Amino acid sequence: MARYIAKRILYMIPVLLGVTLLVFFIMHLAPGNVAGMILGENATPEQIAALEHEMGLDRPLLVQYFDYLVGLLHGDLGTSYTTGDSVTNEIMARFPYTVQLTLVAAVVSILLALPLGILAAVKQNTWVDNVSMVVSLIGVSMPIFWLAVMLILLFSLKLNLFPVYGADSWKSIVLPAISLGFMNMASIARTTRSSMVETIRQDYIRTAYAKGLSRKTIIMRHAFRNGMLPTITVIGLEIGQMLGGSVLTETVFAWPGVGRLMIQSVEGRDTPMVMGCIILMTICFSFVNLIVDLLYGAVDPRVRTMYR
Amino acid sequence: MNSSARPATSEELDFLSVQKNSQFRETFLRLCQNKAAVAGMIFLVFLILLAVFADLLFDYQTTCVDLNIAERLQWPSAEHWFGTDQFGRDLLARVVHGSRVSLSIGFIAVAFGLVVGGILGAIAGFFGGAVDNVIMRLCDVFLAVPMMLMAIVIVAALGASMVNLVIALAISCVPTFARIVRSAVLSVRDMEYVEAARAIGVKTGRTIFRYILPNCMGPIIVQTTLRIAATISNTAALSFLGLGVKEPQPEWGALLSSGRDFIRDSGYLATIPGVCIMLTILALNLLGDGLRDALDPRLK
Amino acid sequence: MNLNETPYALEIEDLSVEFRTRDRTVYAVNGLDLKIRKGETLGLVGETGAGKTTTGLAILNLIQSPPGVVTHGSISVNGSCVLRIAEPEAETPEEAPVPAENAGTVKLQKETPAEKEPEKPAKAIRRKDQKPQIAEAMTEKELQAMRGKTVSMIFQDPMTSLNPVLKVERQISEVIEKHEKLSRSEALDKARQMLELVGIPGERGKEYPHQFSGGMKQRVVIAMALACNPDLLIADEPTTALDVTIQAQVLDMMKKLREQNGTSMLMITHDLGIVAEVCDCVSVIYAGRVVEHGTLEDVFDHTLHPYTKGLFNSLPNMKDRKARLQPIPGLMPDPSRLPEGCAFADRCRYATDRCFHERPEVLHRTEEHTVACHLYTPENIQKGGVLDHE
Amino acid sequence: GCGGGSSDTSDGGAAAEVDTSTLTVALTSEPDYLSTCDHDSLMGVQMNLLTYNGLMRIDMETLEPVCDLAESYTQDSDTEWTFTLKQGVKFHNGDDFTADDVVASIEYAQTFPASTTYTGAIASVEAVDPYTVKITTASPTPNLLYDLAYHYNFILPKSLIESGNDFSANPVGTGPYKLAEWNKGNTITFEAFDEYFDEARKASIPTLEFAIIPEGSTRTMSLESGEVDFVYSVASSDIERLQSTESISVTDVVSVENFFLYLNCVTTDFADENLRKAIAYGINREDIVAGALNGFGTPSYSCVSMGYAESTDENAYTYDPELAQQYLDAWGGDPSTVSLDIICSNDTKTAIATIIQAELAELGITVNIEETDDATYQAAMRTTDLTSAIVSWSPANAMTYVQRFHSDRRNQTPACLTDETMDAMVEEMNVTMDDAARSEMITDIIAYANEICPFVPIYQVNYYRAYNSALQNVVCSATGYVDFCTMSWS
Amino acid sequence: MSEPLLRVEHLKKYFKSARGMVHAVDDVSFTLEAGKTLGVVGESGCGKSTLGRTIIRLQEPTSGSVFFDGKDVSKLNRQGLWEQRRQMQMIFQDPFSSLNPRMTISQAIEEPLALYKICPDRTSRQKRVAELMDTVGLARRLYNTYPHELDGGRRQRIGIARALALNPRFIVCDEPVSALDVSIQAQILNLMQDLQKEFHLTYMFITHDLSVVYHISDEIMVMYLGQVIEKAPAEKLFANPVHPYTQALLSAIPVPSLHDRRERVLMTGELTSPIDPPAECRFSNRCRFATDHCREAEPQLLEVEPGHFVSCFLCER
Ligand SMILES: Nc1ncnc2c1ncn2[C@@H]1O[C@H](COP(=O)(O)OP(=O)(O)OP(=O)(O)O)[C@@H](O)[C@H]1O
Ligand SMILES: Nc1ncnc2c1ncn2[C@@H]1O[C@H](COP(=O)(O)OP(=O)(O)OP(=O)(O)O)[C@@H](O)[C@H]1O
Ligand SMILES: [Mg+2]
Ligand SMILES: [Mg+2]
Repeated sequence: MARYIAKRILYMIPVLLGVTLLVFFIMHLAPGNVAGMILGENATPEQIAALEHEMGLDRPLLVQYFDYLVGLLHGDLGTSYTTGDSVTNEIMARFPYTVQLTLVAAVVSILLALPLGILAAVKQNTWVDNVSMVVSLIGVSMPIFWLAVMLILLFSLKLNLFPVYGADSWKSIVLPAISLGFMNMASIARTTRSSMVETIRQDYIRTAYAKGLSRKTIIMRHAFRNGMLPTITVIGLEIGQMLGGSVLTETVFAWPGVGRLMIQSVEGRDTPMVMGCIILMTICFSFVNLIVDLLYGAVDPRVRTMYR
Repeated sequence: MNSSARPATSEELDFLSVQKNSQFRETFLRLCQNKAAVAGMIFLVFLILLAVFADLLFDYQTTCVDLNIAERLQWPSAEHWFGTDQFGRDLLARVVHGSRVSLSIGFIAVAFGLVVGGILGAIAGFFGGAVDNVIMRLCDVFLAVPMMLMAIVIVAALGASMVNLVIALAISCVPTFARIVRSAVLSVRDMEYVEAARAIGVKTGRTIFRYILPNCMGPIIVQTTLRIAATISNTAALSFLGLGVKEPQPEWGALLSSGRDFIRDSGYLATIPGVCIMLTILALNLLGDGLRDALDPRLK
Repeated sequence: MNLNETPYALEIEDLSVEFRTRDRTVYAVNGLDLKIRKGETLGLVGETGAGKTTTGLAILNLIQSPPGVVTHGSISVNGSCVLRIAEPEAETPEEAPVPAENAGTVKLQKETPAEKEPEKPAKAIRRKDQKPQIAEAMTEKELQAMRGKTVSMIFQDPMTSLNPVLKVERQISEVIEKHEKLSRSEALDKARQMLELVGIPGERGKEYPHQFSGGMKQRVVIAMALACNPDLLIADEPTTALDVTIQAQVLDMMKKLREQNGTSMLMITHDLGIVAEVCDCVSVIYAGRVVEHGTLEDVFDHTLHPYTKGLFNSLPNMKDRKARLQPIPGLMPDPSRLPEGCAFADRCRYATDRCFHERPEVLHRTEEHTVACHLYTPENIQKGGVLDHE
Repeated sequence: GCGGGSSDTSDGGAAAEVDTSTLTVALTSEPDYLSTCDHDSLMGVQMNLLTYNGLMRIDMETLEPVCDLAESYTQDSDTEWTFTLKQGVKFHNGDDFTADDVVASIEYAQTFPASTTYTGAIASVEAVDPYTVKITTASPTPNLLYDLAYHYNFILPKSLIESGNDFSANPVGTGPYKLAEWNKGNTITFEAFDEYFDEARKASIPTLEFAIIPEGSTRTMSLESGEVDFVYSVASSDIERLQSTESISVTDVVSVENFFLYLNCVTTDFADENLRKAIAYGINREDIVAGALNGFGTPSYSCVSMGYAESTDENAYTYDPELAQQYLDAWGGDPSTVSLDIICSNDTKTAIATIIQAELAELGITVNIEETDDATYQAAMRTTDLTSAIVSWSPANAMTYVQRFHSDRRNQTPACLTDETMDAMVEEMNVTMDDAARSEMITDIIAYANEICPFVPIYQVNYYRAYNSALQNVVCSATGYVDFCTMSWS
Repeated sequence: MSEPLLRVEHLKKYFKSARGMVHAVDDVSFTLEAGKTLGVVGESGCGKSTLGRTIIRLQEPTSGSVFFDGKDVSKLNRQGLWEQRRQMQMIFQDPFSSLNPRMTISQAIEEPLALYKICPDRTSRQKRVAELMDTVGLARRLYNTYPHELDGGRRQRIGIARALALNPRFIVCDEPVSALDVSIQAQILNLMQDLQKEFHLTYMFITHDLSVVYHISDEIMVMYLGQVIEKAPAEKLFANPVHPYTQALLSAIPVPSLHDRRERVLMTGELTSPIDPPAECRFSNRCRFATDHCREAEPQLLEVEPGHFVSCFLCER
């Protein structure tokens, strides 16, 4: 297992390299003059050229990229164009918030989605099934930010239960987590339902019935773990979605996370910062996927033995 | 076999007139039994008709572009069913024309993603080996970045415009489709009829297009509908971040996000496009689910 | 009801099962009668789709519902009734002719003159309702107590009947734990013993199904089915998925175990060779109905029904390689559009007009050997020689 | 904690009791730097005003320079100035403020290329004695006092400059507030500086917290819920409702920041004055204000904002389609061949351009809207490739403003209009040290500018600051700043 | 003896797998006369299908050669192979997966006709399809139906018609009847025998049903873990199986009769893994007679009596 984990982590390296390359070149596709933007409108062309030289922007792109990579290997993500601060510091200041938000959203959505999905599957074609699937369909189709604004209107302004913005108390995280997690909850619930429905039809479930086990035992012992397999994969993907969706949620709720930093940096054409955010998110996502794979192995012995 | 080569009489070829009862038709009939899916389908057809005939209903220039500051921010009324926006334009007209923009963004981006991703996935799945490895590792790179972030970066780099938006969304669709098509191809590739095709001398291209792809359509169609839904919702999200289509093009996401400024006093401005997006995504999801069930041979 | 007084481990009478899907109704079992004496093995032979598995599942009341509905009949195991359903229209089924609108689901008339009626006559509760009436049925609790303990079942495909994520020993032990009121660890011990019994080293119980080969999986399934010494074992084509050599091993083992425990068995198969090897009696089933039943000798050497005969003729002759096979022409009828008369009529060389319109009744050659065919009359059945033997 | 403890206020709204020890301000975006010389952004300056002082400061109401760290000043010649410094002033780190700090700070500022406009005129700074500084300019510089009030020239402690302090992370100055905590991306907290030298301007609210809330509707809602006491920038769609909310006050300041349509007068048809004027007369600015700004802006007809003492509307344009047509005819070209591609770098600009598009359509001129981000926009402004853009500008004084009309600005905006008469007028003004005479000259320049129409003015921004009604002494300047020192809770 | 229709020499097919080389077919040689049927039996996974596929080059052999009518098929280039396919066809095991669900019966049968331009125009192609359908006993009304509407027997007939369309001389039949019920199985077996007579076909008939293979084959080849362990004319093999594995295999057939029962030779254990097998007799770990010698070297396929080949140390001695 340890070898497998090591292999997976090693495998992340080329992927990350690919991501850096991709993002670096996409970002440099963009028109616009970074030095000019930093210096403001009063700067003279000479000043701009000087700054460009100082920042190394006048060198070939590949050279810049390799410099960046070398820095990256030393844990140095460069210097932000807009704040002049170390990108690593800036991102790390915000990273815990994003982790917190995504984790809470993920945990909440999973805790809600699993029972919902299982219930719907077990009570297939009853009103329970219909209601829970309607709820999750609505969840899937509701634009995140619309939900966010609605949540604020209802819970903060009308009911005064939760703060509108910020990241100070446990209360602050409730609304962002709901708005971020709802959509994902919905799709996790849907996957759970369909995989449970599928599992329930399997031969070994029939075998279990033939053994005289009670329905509850069968669902919990036999169907649940098998039904979880596709769900685990989907949860991994959904966490990726949440990392992406955090851009929106963090903007609406003024949550000081990486997503918001990223969109801010995109607007400010702060390439090192954008790269940093993307790399960090990618690493997170890759780790989530690693954990998902490990979990998958924990649940499914077939996978486990494959990597022994 | 032993009959000599005399021309066939019409009677002999009578059997030709027996109607084909294709699987598509059957699937369709089965789909029609699913009320939710039919509802979704009807809604989508309605939308597509709206999008196609939008010009007949509302003149684009006068209703969607020209300003009428005097009538700004009017609540829905008999005259303006959906009210008017901050420039006094009829929201209904903009929503109708917006359906064209939104749907075409969704459809074009997904179509592009489907074609490119489909070809890549089919190649990877069919040939396997090094080709497969290269394509899949590339997909890994794209998939390692959360889709939304990738779209943001691409739009930000290329500049916000409808074309770039479509490009960004299409690119972020490609790896997903490549993977799905690949796994579908893999599941079909080793079927005996593919081997049988080789045995009777069918060439590679024809094998892929006539034997493999048609039989992978199930998951692909389902994924396509769901993907269109996701794309429409991502467009809306990008519009919200200011990376969407340009004014005065009435894309739904843009309508929704520009309406959000007025959500407190003129709630309809955000709610109506929001509901439109929701209904469309809902319809696509219902249709997708219905298709999944209808295509599932076990439920026959 | 008095338990264990009946000589039968299993009695099925006039069982009808339908699968009602949206676009059609499949009449899977149509008035099927079966009896297995205690300690005996009955072979249930028939083509694909004849309703063999459905019958097996019905005994455990495990037919997937929807779409499956048991519309008629009664099933009792060891004399205790699993299920009894009365058909509302039929006032007195003994005499009532087949109602016209019911032609599709034709119910066989009851003819079991030799056997005593069970204590509770079926007509006791009979309504003029439209729906089949459940006259008597086990509660879910009783069913659970019965499944795995009194009756256990081995399913067709060993590859899919084991849960891939649970250890093999756990899968065996849970049935023991459930029925024998043992603790978890005791049950696990017993499970390992069961594995040894079917020829798998006990310590391999810690492994998962995918680490086992097909034959071993089937043995695990058998161990599971036999773990609680059931009175009745339903084996649904237990060896179809296996190679001949492995099949021989498994059958051999099953025979041994059955003999040790005195278990009655319903052996579902389509292989007459297996029947010849394992069973005491055979029932040949066609389109959901038993067309011929008898001891091995009855059926193999005094074949009565043209279908049974056809089955034998279809098999390659091991004595004469060059002999041409004589297949039964045609196909089994579509189970959703069963003909009015004998379901076999259109494939039958001997079919007369009557065969197409009237459902044949069950006739006895001996007390045990029965056949449902219009070729026979009470007279000629004893004489035999109706089918031309080559 | 922060958020004004609002999560405990159960019955909602700003009406609930407020925590008078704290003032929570919602900002749209985070300042990039808290240091003086690294930026030239409104938010950054606003923060600088809290922690630093210059020798002079701009009075927020009159927009005139007044003494701040300087006790007094004398102008010894056209190029020589002597400043007497206040005594007993302390930096946040405990250092005493002396002339050496002034010298060090100004020389420090001069090392930043971006500060040239404000420090370039200063030829030398000398400490005559600990509380006297002598500044010599290279040429007569009537703007010097304004320059000294500009954030680049704010005074930092010499010791920290020499030790290479990061003034962004550790902004030590003499200001009324000192930085308590900067929670990146989230909040910036300041605490009142007890030893502040100016009793009259000493902060009355102990803690000042800035929360970064990018979404307009979220800002408004947090004010309504009472979590925030002051919203720096109110989304225009919310102004009306906030104005009618009892517990919330909204100040409305017509700023000197004006938005105009910058036209390429070098390589396009807009080199022709008549065509520019046709456009200037063809735009209904009332509509723009109503449509794009929800009515919260002030139409602007003169090339320099109204609001400076020198402002004038002489020769200013109006909305007059007929006149516009006349100018178009005078230009003589075919309007359908004119294509006006407007670069818009944010949503408001896009909305403005949308309306311009609709209105110029009546003159037969096609408008294309090009939405870009800031970097692209800035890059475009440095070339002659663009046709036009919506640009805003808000100099602290009219003189700085009119200097913009001089052709030496061509190296920054090469496509702008150059005019010899204008150049001469500006050059003359630049060396006129007499205040009254200079004012008059500025007015003349504005009138002349309106005549040659270097660009098309559109509107002046109204700054809307919304806050809890319990806040008193809210002073908001036309240049965009808010004086947080004078604010107090009632 | 004249040149046989098919001569296979030292044919090997290995697959790479995660745990090593799968020796699916390991050094197989045999010949097959025209018009005859060679039955191939063996346990699941012993390489029967792989052998069949490799012979008609649906899979590239790892080494060895296949001479068809004197021509080395394994050396043909693409075009040559394509031409060769007219001569060599295959019928597949699973009638449910060997037909493209998206093609009607006629399309499936027409496909090879069109590809090899056998019939000049559409009408003649349609006629030929109808003829083929007649030949294999498919009603013409099924012309435009899809495979999923049909039962297994009919589908298998389509597969046969498709293989016949090119008028091949040699057909590899990979378990064509094992998915079918006995009554249908008999129909198909009869059909195949009739066709063989009518068109002078040569079959390689793969199955694991010994009674079927006995019925249809002239010669039977028993495979074990990729190797041929015994090959003999059908009667000879059944009358006198030499290899212990063959003996066990034959005794394991359940006989559908109450009278002539055989003595069971029960085998223990199961097929071992074909991955990198050691150089020993591959059956040795299950063999009742295995000696140390068996575990040290691989036996060779030897002709113990005319036409009867066995690979076992027992008869070498
Ligand atoms: N869940 C179901 N839904 C619909 N029809 C069903 C279902 N289960 C069985 N049937 C139908 O009932 C009939 C009898 O099926 P059953 O499985 O009992 O046959 P069988 O004799 O066991 O066949 P096999 O030899 O293939 O196992 C078939 O026609 C089958 O299609
Ligand atoms: N494409 C392949 N890649 C890897 N291994 C393969 C491949 N095809 C077959 N094998 C392996 O080769 C061996 C022989 O397989 P083959 O299918 O020829 O056996 P078979 O005798 O036809 O079995 P069955 O009776 O089950 O059809 C098996 O171990 C199988 O796993
Ligand atoms: Mg069955
Ligand atoms: Mg095979």
